[in-house]
Amino acid sequence: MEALLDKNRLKDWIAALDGWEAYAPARQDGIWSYQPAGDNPELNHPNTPQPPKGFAFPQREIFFKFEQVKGEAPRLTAVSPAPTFRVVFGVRPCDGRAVPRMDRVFSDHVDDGYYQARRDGLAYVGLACNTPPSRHCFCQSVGGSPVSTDGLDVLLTDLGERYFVAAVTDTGKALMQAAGALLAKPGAAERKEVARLHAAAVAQPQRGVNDAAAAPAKLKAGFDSPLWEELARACIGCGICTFLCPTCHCFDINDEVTGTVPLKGSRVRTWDSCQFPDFTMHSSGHNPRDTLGSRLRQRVSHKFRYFHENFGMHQCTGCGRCVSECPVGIDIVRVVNEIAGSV
Amino acid sequence: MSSKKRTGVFVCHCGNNIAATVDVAKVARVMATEDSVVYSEDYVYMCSDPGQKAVIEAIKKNQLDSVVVTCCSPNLHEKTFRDNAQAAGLNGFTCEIANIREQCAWVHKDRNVATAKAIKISRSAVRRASRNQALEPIGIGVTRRVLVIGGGIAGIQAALDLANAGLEVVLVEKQATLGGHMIQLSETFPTLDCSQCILSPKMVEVSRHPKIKLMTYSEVKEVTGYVGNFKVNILKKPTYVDPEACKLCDDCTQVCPVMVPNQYELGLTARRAIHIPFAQAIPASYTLDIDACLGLNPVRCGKCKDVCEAGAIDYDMLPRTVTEEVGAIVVATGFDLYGQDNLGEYGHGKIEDVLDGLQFERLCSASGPTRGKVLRPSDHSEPKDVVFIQCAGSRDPAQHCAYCSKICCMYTAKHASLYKHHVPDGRAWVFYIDIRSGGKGYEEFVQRTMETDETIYLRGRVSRLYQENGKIRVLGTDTLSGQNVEIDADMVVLALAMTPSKGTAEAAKVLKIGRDKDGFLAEAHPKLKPVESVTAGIFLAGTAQGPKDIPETVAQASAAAAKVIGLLSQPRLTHAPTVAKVRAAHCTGCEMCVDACPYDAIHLENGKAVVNAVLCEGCGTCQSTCLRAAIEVKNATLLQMNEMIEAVLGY
Amino acid sequence: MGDNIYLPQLARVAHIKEEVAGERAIKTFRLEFDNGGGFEHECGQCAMLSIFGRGESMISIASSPLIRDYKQFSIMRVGRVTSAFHELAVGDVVGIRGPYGNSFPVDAWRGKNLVFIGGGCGLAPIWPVIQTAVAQRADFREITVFYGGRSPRDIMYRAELEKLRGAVDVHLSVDKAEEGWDAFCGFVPANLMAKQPAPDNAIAITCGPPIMIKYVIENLRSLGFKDEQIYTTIENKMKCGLGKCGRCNVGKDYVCVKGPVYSWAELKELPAEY
Amino acid sequence: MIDLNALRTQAADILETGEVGAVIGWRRGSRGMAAEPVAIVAPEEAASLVWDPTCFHNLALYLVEERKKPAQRQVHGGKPIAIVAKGCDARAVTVLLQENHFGRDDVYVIGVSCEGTGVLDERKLAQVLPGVEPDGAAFDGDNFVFATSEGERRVPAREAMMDRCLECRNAHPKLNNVVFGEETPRDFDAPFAALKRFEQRPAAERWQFWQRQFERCIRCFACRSVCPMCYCDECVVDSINLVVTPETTAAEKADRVRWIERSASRADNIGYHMTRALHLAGRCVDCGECERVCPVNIPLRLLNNKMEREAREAFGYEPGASIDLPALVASFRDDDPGQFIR
Amino acid sequence: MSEQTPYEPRIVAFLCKWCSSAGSDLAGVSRIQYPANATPITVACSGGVSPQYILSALRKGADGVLVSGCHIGDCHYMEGNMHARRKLYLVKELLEFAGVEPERFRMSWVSAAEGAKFAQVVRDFVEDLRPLGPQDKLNAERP
Ligand SMILES: Cc1cc2nc3c(=O)[nH]c(=O)nc-3n(C[C@H](O)[C@H](O)[C@H](O)COP(=O)(O)OP(=O)(O)OC[C@H]3O[C@@H](n4cnc5c(N)ncnc54)[C@H](O)[C@@H]3O)c2cc1C
Ligand SMILES: Cc1cc2nc3c(=O)[nH]c(=O)nc-3n(C[C@H](O)[C@H](O)[C@H](O)COP(=O)(O)OP(=O)(O)OC[C@H]3O[C@@H](n4cnc5c(N)ncnc54)[C@H](O)[C@@H]3O)c2cc1C
Ligand code: SF4
Ligand code: SF4
Ligand code: SF4
Ligand code: SF4
Ligand code: SF4
Ligand code: SF4
Repeated sequence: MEALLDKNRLKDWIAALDGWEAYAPARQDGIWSYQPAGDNPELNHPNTPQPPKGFAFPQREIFFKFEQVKGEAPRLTAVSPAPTFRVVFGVRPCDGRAVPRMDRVFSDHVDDGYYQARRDGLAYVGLACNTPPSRHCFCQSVGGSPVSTDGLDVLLTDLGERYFVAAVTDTGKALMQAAGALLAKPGAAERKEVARLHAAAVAQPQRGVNDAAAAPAKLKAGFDSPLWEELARACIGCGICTFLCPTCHCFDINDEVTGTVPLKGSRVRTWDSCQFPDFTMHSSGHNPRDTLGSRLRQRVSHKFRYFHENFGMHQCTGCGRCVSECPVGIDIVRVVNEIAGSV
Repeated sequence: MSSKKRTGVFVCHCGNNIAATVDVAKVARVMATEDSVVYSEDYVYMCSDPGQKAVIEAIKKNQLDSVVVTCCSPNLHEKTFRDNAQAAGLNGFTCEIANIREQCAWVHKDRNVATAKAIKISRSAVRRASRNQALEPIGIGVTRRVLVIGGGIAGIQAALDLANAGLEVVLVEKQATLGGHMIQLSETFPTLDCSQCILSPKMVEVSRHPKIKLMTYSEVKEVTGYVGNFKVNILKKPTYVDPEACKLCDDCTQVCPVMVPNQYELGLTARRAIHIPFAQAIPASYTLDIDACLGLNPVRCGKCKDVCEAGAIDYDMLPRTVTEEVGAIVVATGFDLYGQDNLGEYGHGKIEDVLDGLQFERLCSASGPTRGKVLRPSDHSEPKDVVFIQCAGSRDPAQHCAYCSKICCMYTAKHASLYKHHVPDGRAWVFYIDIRSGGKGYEEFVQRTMETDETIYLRGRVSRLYQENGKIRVLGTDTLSGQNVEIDADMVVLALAMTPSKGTAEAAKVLKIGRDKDGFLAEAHPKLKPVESVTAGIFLAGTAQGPKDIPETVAQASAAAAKVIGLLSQPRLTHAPTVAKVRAAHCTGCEMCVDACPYDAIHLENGKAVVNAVLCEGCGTCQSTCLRAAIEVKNATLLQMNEMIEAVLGY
Repeated sequence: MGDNIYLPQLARVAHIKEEVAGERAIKTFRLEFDNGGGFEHECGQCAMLSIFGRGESMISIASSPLIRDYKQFSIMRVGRVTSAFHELAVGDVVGIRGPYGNSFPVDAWRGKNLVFIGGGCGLAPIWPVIQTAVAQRADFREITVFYGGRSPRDIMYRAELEKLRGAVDVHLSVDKAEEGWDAFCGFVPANLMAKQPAPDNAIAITCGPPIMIKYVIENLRSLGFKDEQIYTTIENKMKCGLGKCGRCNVGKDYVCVKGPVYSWAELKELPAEY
Repeated sequence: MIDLNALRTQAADILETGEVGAVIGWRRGSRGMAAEPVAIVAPEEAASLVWDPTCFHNLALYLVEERKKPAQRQVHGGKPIAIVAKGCDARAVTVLLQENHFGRDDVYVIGVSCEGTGVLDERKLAQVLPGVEPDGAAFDGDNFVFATSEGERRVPAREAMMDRCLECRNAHPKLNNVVFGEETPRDFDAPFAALKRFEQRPAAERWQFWQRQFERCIRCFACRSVCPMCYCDECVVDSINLVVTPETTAAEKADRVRWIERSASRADNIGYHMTRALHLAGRCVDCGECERVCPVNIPLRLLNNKMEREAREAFGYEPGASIDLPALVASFRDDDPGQFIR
Repeated sequence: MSEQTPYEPRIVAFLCKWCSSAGSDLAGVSRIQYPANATPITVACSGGVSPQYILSALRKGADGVLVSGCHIGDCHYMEGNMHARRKLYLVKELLEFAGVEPERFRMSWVSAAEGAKFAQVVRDFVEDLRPLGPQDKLNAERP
């Protein structure tokens, strides 16, 4: 299903999405982030520093609440995410490609009900990258493309005054149907223009991982390379690269006490990062990954080797956030290339 | 500590004092719902005999390991109930008091409100108790010896009092002789008795006292340890003269070719490089001033060694460091005068006939440079017009010292009066701001100086003085008459402010004791602990602590001695065990706690803070300062405080 | 939402036994489920135990799968959650979810000699295997247990170990000689070398502190054990137990799912991040 | 103008003579034009050192224990480490010295003066040159010069400079073993200008502002990780750097207070940021790095500036001024303000 | 907390043992009535009150925090209150800066002889807090 939408009717489409909460990138306090879609959303954003991953995997998730009166058994009350239907506009293809990857993680072995419940009500309306949203993008080298539809329900292509709207999934079709008369039928010229724009986007020069297919084997061979410490030398061990990555999913579980008489609190999941030193530290103080190099190796290997070994795909979609946002410029592309080049 | 605490709560009615406003039964009931509480009851008078017995019984019967008594102020019965806990076989520190009387029942009327608050107070005590550790008081052995620093009248008096009480004393004096400033005075107000005459016998007594080890020409270089157990390193500078061998024949000074100003005479006369400060110096021996000497090399000079028949001179004498162990320290390092060179308006000390008080004392002294005649240093003529200026450097926060030096009014009156006795036809003027003559017989003394000795007192400041035609022109105002005053004086005597001596600053540094904003040694409490320093075991005496005259100095010295005697009369000192403890793993050695601790109880060892439990008073300043929560006071830990906050908020 | 995989069941502490005292004390807890709750497990699996308000800890199930009335856990006091466990009293209720992880392939070991080598707290994970093997004694050939602690006071399951004697060869050791100790003095790997168990038709199962395991494996290999004959468990830090939170992973494996039981042959293939 | 070759020669020399074991400086990175921190150990590597407007990082961070390790590992015989330091970086080294993090002899400060400019603010540049992604940046008098695909672009430095540099009071490193560049008079904004403007706003507005900021924080802790003064092995507000040594007892771990939770909720974020601001009072040298690295643009400098201004105005305390000064909160003066106390 | 009960500010009051706690005792002995909103926690010295306590109390729902110690010069530990004055000044400034009502944090010097003053300090504090309503800025009321 394909259609045309006047850019200034985007708000009307959103208004027509009955029962859906809509979100779109907006600039506030100097940065772009996904916000409830305002009166006149314009999809002219660069890549938002934070990906839309929080919609399905929020930074904080309450699993259940507990309450215990002295001498009695604790009472547990599971907290389930309220069933909501949310549609996120303006998702870049790299972030779209992150969706199936996250889906894999949270359904592998057993289903994570919390993720699933949020994911079930989510739709992503993507926006093709006619021009690269950042100089650090490298989606093509990791199997993606600036016009990829992977993980998206709808893909928009910017035609200047109008969007070319293409449904990817049934949900996408439903969203488009809701637009009714707002959508116009595209003609051959428009289709041609889209094809041209897409081809041009793909043809844009991009930096990239040299041979992503070979990366798993190369990283395996280079596991003991002294280069890891070398490459991590400037790393300050913050969590930016992981917190902002659309596919990083590590988390922590903690009990948050909110009262002591009687004992009250919640068990809560929060994002965590393999770059933090205590992430793997045993209670004895032994830490299997006790250097910045070993932690960088874990992050990069997880994305380019382990995930591939388990699921047959890279866990990096080339969004470039970990590169652009890293305070000291640790560059995952360079890391993969250097390690691969050293073996 | 592998199982949960078993806390007992005892809620007191205090007759009706508490029970009238607080629902004590409810408090007891609610406390029973606390996690750690296994026993909770209320009782009419907890502190009564049966009440106390009941507590002891309940502890035993319920195998309690911690106790909370919710009753009146801990000031009243904390000890009682801690003793009860102890009697029941618990450690006293596992008992906490919740004050629901003074802080609750007595100050509120509404029963519900008061009960709710009482519950919060009690709950926070329960939380605290459930994390209390059993602590044993820290016992400290004591060394029954005392170090006295400074051999002025303060040090002398303290040393004698201590020694007479049977304590061994080490008296360290920086100069070659005992005596301090008092030995330089001619007569002393208000009785005008001869200073040397009253001091010399005491000096002799010190030197002969079997319990006093006198170390002159010595300095304290390092002090470690703590109350009861200080270790002191004392540097004994070489005098190059063996006091035992020296016969005081004075042959050496006759041949010594070097002349330097005589400090004892405040530069009014000169002395040789080898010298005795004054005839009655104790120890009675010569000292070779190495800074002045031409060189300890017989080739260069060596005249004194040649001439000394007693063979007392030893050029090879070396500085020696002696280590002494003492249980307490008295600091009596005295004062200096505010330098004349600080006073630009009075000629920067460059006008020869402008003297300071001590110099004038020497001029009046029968043993002084002029054998007791008041003569101008410049031409040895008898001054006929002498101006005395009080508050020279005192009470002038903008330029000089803010404080009142306290003794200047008196000694100026004394000086004027002595002058008039020496030069009956001379005229004496005194410029003053106020006359402060509180003290027995002091006011009368000043009145006599004014009336009998016909001294002219002018209220006002001298703005400037300068030399003209062999006179010193003094420009001032008499604020009473509003007139400008100009006097052509033959001599001017400045009553310079009393400042802490250089040695006092040095001693404070070595001892790590505080000084006040003026540099005098800081007492632990301005009213209640005037002779204690901030550090346990270190006491203060004399002008090192603040300006004072001789009677006050002596009184403080004796007071310090009494404090030391009291301290060292205990066979063992005990110290509260609620002291700070470092979590070494978290400490980064940033030294913030070290700087913040008011008791200097913390130092670094291998890059980690270490608390000296004996010095720590448990104030918690370190705990609130450490950024990393690496130091906590036992039984008042961060966790305990946080849980108390939670309890108070019903969180 | 379907099954809530993070929601624990409740279980009551039915019995507590102090195994080892001291700074790193060990206590054994017997947990019983109320009315019909619970789950089945296999030897070597673990469960997430929680004390509400304090948190969760992954603990090996130390009782045999054959016992259905309760589950037993031996917990060493090392930190926040485990300290809270040590404060529990009989009757207290805790949370439990599981079972997690893979298990020892006990069925495949039938007809073989079993050599157990444990140290410190490391007896707990292999204890169910020992119990099962002893319960089905006829299915196995020689069974040998090596176990050592720092001192006699650090020997856990002391009474139970003594009871095994007869059915099983028990070789105890302590690190340092002490009065009244007449068995082996020295480290567990040394005890192993002293007794020289034969590799033929044998399986060696070892568990304990990482450094001990390292030497045990070296020694086993020098005794002629093949990599495939050596089994151990690895205990990386875990939070979810479900292969999602990411912290236990070693290479591509989430230890909470693929482990904690590994043969040395398998483990060798993984990065040494444990 | 700093002679880069002289700086490189200096670095090479001290490595050559063995005076230092490593030099921490900047080199070209692969993330756009931005320089990246590097530690060099061989004299020949000195040729890779750079000094340009993208040298924004405060390298003092790499003198801190944990981060020092990679560099240190290569330093033989415990030799001192040299660090290239701007004015603010040198102040940070001073604070670290003040807090005994290492000894004066353990560090060799190669000072670089920012002279009349400062370093680049990439977010500002994106506004000044929208859509342009330069490949290189250089100083040129009062300007920054950017190399772009369309040739050179010249931007007045003050338009694209970090706020911190606009308000910098000490662009010439006072603590140094050797220093490059001049001590040039600077004529930008008065210190605390932005702060003062902010303080003018009514309380309710201030709260609105901070609430939004704090709610946005994702607690990635980059602000803390990048801060040379946040070197604690375990931050009090969070256990990300859990201190667990073989000596740490179970009780010590169990008794650690959790002042705030790990959740990035408003109250917890405020707890974190207020604690951090208080912990940096008298220690923060206004290198502005926390603000630069924050991926969600939280104006952290404002908080630290506030504390710094109070330290200065209320207590006469200048962070990073002297190695011998006691810490701000470990000391007091008799005339500290007390009017707020009843 | 039900709707109908009027708002009563909850105050955590850190009182130093030697002066302010003794002062509050004196208020008690003198039967001086004051509002019950402030619950005391006795600490050794105001200098030992960590800024963390104040933040923690606010986070846990305190509407106001009071720290009271000996007058300057009278500190039992000589200079603890000087440290408190400096440290807590910073806390106060910071809270105010962030837009938290400055009335929420209060410090006072109350000597052992100032029972009446203690009562007045509490009275004033409660009165100043009442119009502000519950403190919900730093309060971790979680969903
Ligand atoms: C001009 C003048 C006139 C006065 N007239 C009178 C009077 O008439 N009546 C009266 O009551 N009072 C008078 N006073 C006051 C009187 O002099 C002092 O009260 C008294 O001398 C104080 O004694 P002290 O022991 O405290 O100090 P000091 O006399 O100063 O003695 C201190 C001693 O400590 C020694 N010392 C210092 N530092 C060290 C160190 N680090 N280590 C070892 N030793 C050290 C010094 O060498 C000195 O010997 C007068 C004072 C002045 C200035
Ligand atoms: C497969 C497996 C089997 C195991 N079997 C056993 C067994 O049978 N017996 C046994 O004794 N042990 C066993 N363990 C080890 C056991 O899981 C750990 O010892 C235990 O989890 C330690 O928990 P703790 O809370 O006491 O330790 P801690 O070291 O206190 O805490 C561990 C976790 O809590 C968090 N934490 C602690 N304090 C704080 C704080 N103040 N703020 C925020 N977070 C904090 C830490 O980040 C860390 O994640 C096993 C482990 C594994 C993986
Ligand atoms: S790579 Fe960069 S973003 Fe990631 S932890 Fe290191 S410094 Fe932080
Ligand atoms: S690894 Fe980096 S580039 Fe790849 S998806 Fe994550 S943030 Fe983007
Ligand atoms: S303040 Fe804290 S970290 Fe610093 S030295 Fe003291 S205990 Fe250690
Ligand atoms: S509690 Fe007070 S006296 Fe004790 S170490 Fe800390 S600051 Fe010093
Ligand atoms: S860098 Fe920014 S988002 Fe990250 S913790 Fe700091 S303030 Fe929060
Ligand atoms: S915020 Fe404070 S405790 Fe945390 S790392 Fe920084 S200085 Fe240390």
